[in-house]
Amino acid sequence: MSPIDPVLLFFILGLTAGLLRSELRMPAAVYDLVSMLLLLTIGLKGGVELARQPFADLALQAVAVVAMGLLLPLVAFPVLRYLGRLPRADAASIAAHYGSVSVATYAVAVAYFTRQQVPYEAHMPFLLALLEIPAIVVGVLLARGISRDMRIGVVAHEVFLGKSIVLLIGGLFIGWAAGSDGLAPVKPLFFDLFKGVLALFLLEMGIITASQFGSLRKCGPFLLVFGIAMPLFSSVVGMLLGYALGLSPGGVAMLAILAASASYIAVPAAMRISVPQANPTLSLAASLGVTFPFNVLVGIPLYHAMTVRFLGSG
Amino acid sequence: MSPIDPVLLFFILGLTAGLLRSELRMPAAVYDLVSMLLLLTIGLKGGVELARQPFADLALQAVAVVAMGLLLPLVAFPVLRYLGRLPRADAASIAAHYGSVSVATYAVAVAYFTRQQVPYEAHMPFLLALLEIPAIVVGVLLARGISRDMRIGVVAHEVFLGKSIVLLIGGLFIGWAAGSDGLAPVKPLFFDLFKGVLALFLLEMGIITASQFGSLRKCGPFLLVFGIAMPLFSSVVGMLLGYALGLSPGGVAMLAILAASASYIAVPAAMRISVPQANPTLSLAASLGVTFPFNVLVGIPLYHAMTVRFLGSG
Amino acid sequence: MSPIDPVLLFFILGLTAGLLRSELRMPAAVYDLVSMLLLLTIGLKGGVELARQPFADLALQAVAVVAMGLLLPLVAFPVLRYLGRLPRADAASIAAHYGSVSVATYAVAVAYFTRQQVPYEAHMPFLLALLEIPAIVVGVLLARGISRDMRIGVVAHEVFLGKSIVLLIGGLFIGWAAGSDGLAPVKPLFFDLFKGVLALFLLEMGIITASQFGSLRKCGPFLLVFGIAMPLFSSVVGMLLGYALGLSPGGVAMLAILAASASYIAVPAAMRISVPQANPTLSLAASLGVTFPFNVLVGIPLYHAMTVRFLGSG
Amino acid sequence: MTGTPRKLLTIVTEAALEGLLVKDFESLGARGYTITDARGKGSRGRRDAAWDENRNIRIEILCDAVVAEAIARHLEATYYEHYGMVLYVGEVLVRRAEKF
Amino acid sequence: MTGTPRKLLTIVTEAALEGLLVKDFESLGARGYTITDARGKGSRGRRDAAWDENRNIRIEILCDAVVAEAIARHLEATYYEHYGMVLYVGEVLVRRAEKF
Amino acid sequence: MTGTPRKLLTIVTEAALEGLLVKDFESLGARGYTITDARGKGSRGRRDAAWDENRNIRIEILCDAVVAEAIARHLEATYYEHYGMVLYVGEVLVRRAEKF
Ligand SMILES: Nc1ncnc2c1ncn2[C@@H]1O[C@H](COP(=O)(O)O)[C@@H](O)[C@H]1O
Ligand SMILES: Nc1ncnc2c1ncn2[C@@H]1O[C@H](COP(=O)(O)O)[C@@H](O)[C@H]1O
Ligand SMILES: Nc1ncnc2c1ncn2[C@@H]1O[C@H](COP(=O)(O)O)[C@@H](O)[C@H]1O
Ligand code: NA
Ligand code: NA
Ligand code: NA
Repeated sequence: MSPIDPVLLFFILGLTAGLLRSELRMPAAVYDLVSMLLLLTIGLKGGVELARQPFADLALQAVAVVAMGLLLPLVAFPVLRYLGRLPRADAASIAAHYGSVSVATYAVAVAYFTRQQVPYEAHMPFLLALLEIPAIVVGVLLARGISRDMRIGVVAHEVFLGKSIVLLIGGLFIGWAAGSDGLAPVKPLFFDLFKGVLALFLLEMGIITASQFGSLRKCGPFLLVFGIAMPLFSSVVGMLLGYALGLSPGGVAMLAILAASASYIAVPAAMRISVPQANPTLSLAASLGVTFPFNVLVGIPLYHAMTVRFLGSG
Repeated sequence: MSPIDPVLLFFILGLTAGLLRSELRMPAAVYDLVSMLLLLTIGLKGGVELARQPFADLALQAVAVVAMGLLLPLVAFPVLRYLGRLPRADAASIAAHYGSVSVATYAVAVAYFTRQQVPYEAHMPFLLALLEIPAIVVGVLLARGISRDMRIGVVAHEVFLGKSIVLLIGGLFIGWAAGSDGLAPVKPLFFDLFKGVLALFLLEMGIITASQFGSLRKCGPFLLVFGIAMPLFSSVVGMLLGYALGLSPGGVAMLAILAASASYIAVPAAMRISVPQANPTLSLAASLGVTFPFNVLVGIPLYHAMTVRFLGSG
Repeated sequence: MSPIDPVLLFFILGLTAGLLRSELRMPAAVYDLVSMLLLLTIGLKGGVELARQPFADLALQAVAVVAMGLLLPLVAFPVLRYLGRLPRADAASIAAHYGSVSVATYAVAVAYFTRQQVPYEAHMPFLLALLEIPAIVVGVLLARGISRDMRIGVVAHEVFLGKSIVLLIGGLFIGWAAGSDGLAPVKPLFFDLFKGVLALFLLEMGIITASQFGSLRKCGPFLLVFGIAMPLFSSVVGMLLGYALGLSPGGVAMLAILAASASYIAVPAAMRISVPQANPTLSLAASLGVTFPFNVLVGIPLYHAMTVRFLGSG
Repeated sequence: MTGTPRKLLTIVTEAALEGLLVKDFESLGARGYTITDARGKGSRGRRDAAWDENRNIRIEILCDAVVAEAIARHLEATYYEHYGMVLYVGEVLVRRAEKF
Repeated sequence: MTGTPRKLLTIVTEAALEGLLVKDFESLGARGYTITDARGKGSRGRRDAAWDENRNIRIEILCDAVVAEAIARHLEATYYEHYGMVLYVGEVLVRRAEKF
Repeated sequence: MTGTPRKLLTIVTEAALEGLLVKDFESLGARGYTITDARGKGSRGRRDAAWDENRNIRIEILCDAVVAEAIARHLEATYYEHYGMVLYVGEVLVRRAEKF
């Protein structure tokens, strides 16, 4: 087996093409298709498993991860505000990005765990969907002092009915309702092609990541350090929570990865509408330019190794 | 097995997202791709079978369904004109929609029959292609009195060389020429992914259907009733014709479904050019807003049950 | 087995639709997706094999095909300039098209060889990638006398970092790094769907080819003759070179096909920037309107038969 | 900028008409046109879905006043009543005016 | 061409605002609008990637001077400071002026 | 609407030139641009197929008269002869004129 997952090679190809200023670019419609497929697949896979879980377990896990989603931005905010000397709106917005999750990072982790044959709780996408939202609420509240015009209805609409949440929750629902056998006829598209579609997606993510490096340079070293230190911290929080919830080793590592990941789809969209003062360049440079490549190239195996060691010693 | 086909869950997801005014929307290019794939697949499947049918049988069936395609709009027109008090052009246009067929409804029926393991004449797409056109001719003739500028050449071009007909007939031709073995190398794309592609298509169809509900409200109750009563009537016509043609039970039910379905691609395009006075909002509200969801959610199993009962008693 | 490959039937469908002026057209985003998939797949397949080849063999073959890529336009140029009486820039540009290669022609040849179960050197895409570029350099140099503003940097960027080269070389690299087993998870998308994707691509190529027939009529008979005679000549050069390199019979035929193919993606893009005086209508009418359909419909089996006969007698 | 005045006629209408309109323009004397895909809203409701029947196009034609008038009149007579269509004209300066 | 003068207000801004803006336009008196997808560059950098957060839209509104002024003022007050946005107004002639 | 007059330069040309033109605009003093994908017809025939070499783009640049003149002259000298290209200028009013 090659030392590196081929889907990551596609990410590296995109990154290289972007850095070399190749004209390679995925049409917006294709990017939309590919992300639709990923979100639906992840939802479907999680939904199938959801039906098999006892309700009490689910409810406990749900409350716990929502609490984590509320906590992480509260930790990140003062660091960004006082250590990073960022304006309040920017600190709040970036904190929200890091309290939420990245579906793409989760997808790469799924590919990694499949390759390593590490089992994990298959209803993880349910927790993923839950984790997307609380940090947005905290972020908006943290920025509130300066936001004159709250437009709560608009923000709630943007958050709960944004593309990514609808597809993820819709997929969960369909998977739950149809069950594994029911999904059989749509598996060739959603399940068999999953890794290939992820490869295409990561190709474009590489190009997008490369385009963030320019703005990263202007942002100074603080965001670079934060973009690596914060996920390291969050992964420990996620790992401890997974352990406390009694998840399997794979599940503990997966929750560490979710905690460590930073949103770059749902949160930016919500922040743009609800905290317009926040400069999207800063948060995207950190989450897309630093944390995403760090997590997919280094973080996922690292958090996994850390969990194995922790559980071994624990 | 879950009680509802998963592809219908995608339709319901789209419908829900649309009604909640989610920003979920499929890019036009993706919609085009997905409908291209569906049309080609349906054509290919039918074409393979076409080669195996005795020519005399085919010719008889062809004449019979064309006659049905000419008859149905002639029945619908007076109902729309005098009962519904619609302007002549609108009555003619809606009649043409209901005399023609819906490829998406047929695709859902294929998924349903596969799930229920009901066999049917596999050259059905040939009849589907034939049924698309006669109703358009009748519709144009019915509206003629008011159409000053016939542009027959333009309309014929629009009808016979429109995207959907070319892909359907092209697929039939390729399937016929290549045969089942010849198609083997393209099966992974066109055949294995069929249900998944149909799921994506129905997701967008749900969104489109939801957008028709608004205009439906303005149109009043007549179209709502017509949009359900007309397919019920047509399904009986289709069923009797299928029986008279000596089709298998599955084939009889399939012809009932084809008869009951209302066009929303080929006919609207042709009517827009040839009967411009007709208001497309009316015909689409009926065919997309009422008949399509009715047929895929209720009609298909209903027409099937009706056929089983009729043939059992017959 | 049907006498004609089904992917060619898609080409013929597109050609027919185009000649009948059907409104059938693939959205640009879908065309981009389909060509991305083809280029990546061809690259991946070749890359896997590359790792298995001894370096010395590869180096020798690389030098030989580059030499052929430099030679062919030098043969074509005087013919175009003096026999065809074309302006210098046009002669240089067309010569570059015919010295380079067509990935689509190669893809059709792969489908043909798979069907005929003819084995060939699987690292052929490596030679394909190498062959794209040298003819461009020769073309630019041949036209140079009139080009005031060379913009060498821009041209080099366009050539080496254009979409098609980046995807082909990127695919080669990923295939080489991941190996056959490593690629297993992405095979359903890139390998299983290959023929289906090629079918879609050829459908659009048929439409594009039909649109070239108009300009071909204006260009006069010289280009028509050249568009068939030149690939016949090149195929003999390619065949002899493959024989001299000691390739397998399939490999010899494949090199004949590569030599005979004329670029219509990488070279037009490069010529447009570096030799703006050249009229793109002429070169595309020849390479797309004559040589591409000739090669896929007649040339591939012809060059294969010629090779079999030559090697049999040799 | 120096240049010759010409009319810039812009038409926003249903995508289904593209084929017909393009033929009309040529016969009415337009030397070219530029089309982009669009969505929008007007008196005939929202037109912004993915499917064919609900797409708009936005057409621009650079031409002289006579051709602009001819095209506008023709479109008014032929399509205005039954199709979603908006049409307006602005003044622009062009170089190489003989081209338009 | 003969016609009635109207304003053509063009706005280039972030795609994320489409939903909000469309509601604003209606409440401010616009009778319609036309939107095309766009990419570009301005004071807030390049906006040309495939992903949602980096797409632009180009909006056109035909209206009278009063509505144009109202929309321009509202956009300035609400979005100018924090969003990539460019806005300009031209003069055009329309037929059937009562429509705008 | 009140505002400062500026030029709106519109260019319709081959998509293959996008990369080159964008560099030119910056060096000639444009502070921004907006691009949409387009298709069309002109003296060099129809340009409306799916493939790269046959796509058009439509570029808009808001700028002052000096920059508009400079860009127009440069494009005429460099591209007019050999590329499909149409270029025209209109007058518009902008707010925050210092931006352009
Ligand atoms: N006031 C307006 N400003 C800009 N575009 C408009 C306006 N009214 C209508 N449109 C465009 O023209 C199309 C057809 O308009 P209508 O015929 O009014 O439905 C709409 O879908 C819009 O794209
Ligand atoms: N001078 C300009 N000319 C044309 N379009 C512009 C100009 N400046 C900005 N734009 C467009 O407006 C968007 C937002 O501009 P900005 O707020 O300056 O970043 C850009 O992404 C461009 O699409
Ligand atoms: N008269 C015109 N009105 C609007 N657009 C035009 C016109 N002439 C040309 N164009 C556009 O400019 C492109 C290049 O024009 P040309 O250089 O004349 O081939 C065409 O493909 C059209 O998109
Ligand atoms: Na996180
Ligand atoms: Na019917
Ligand atoms: Na060649």
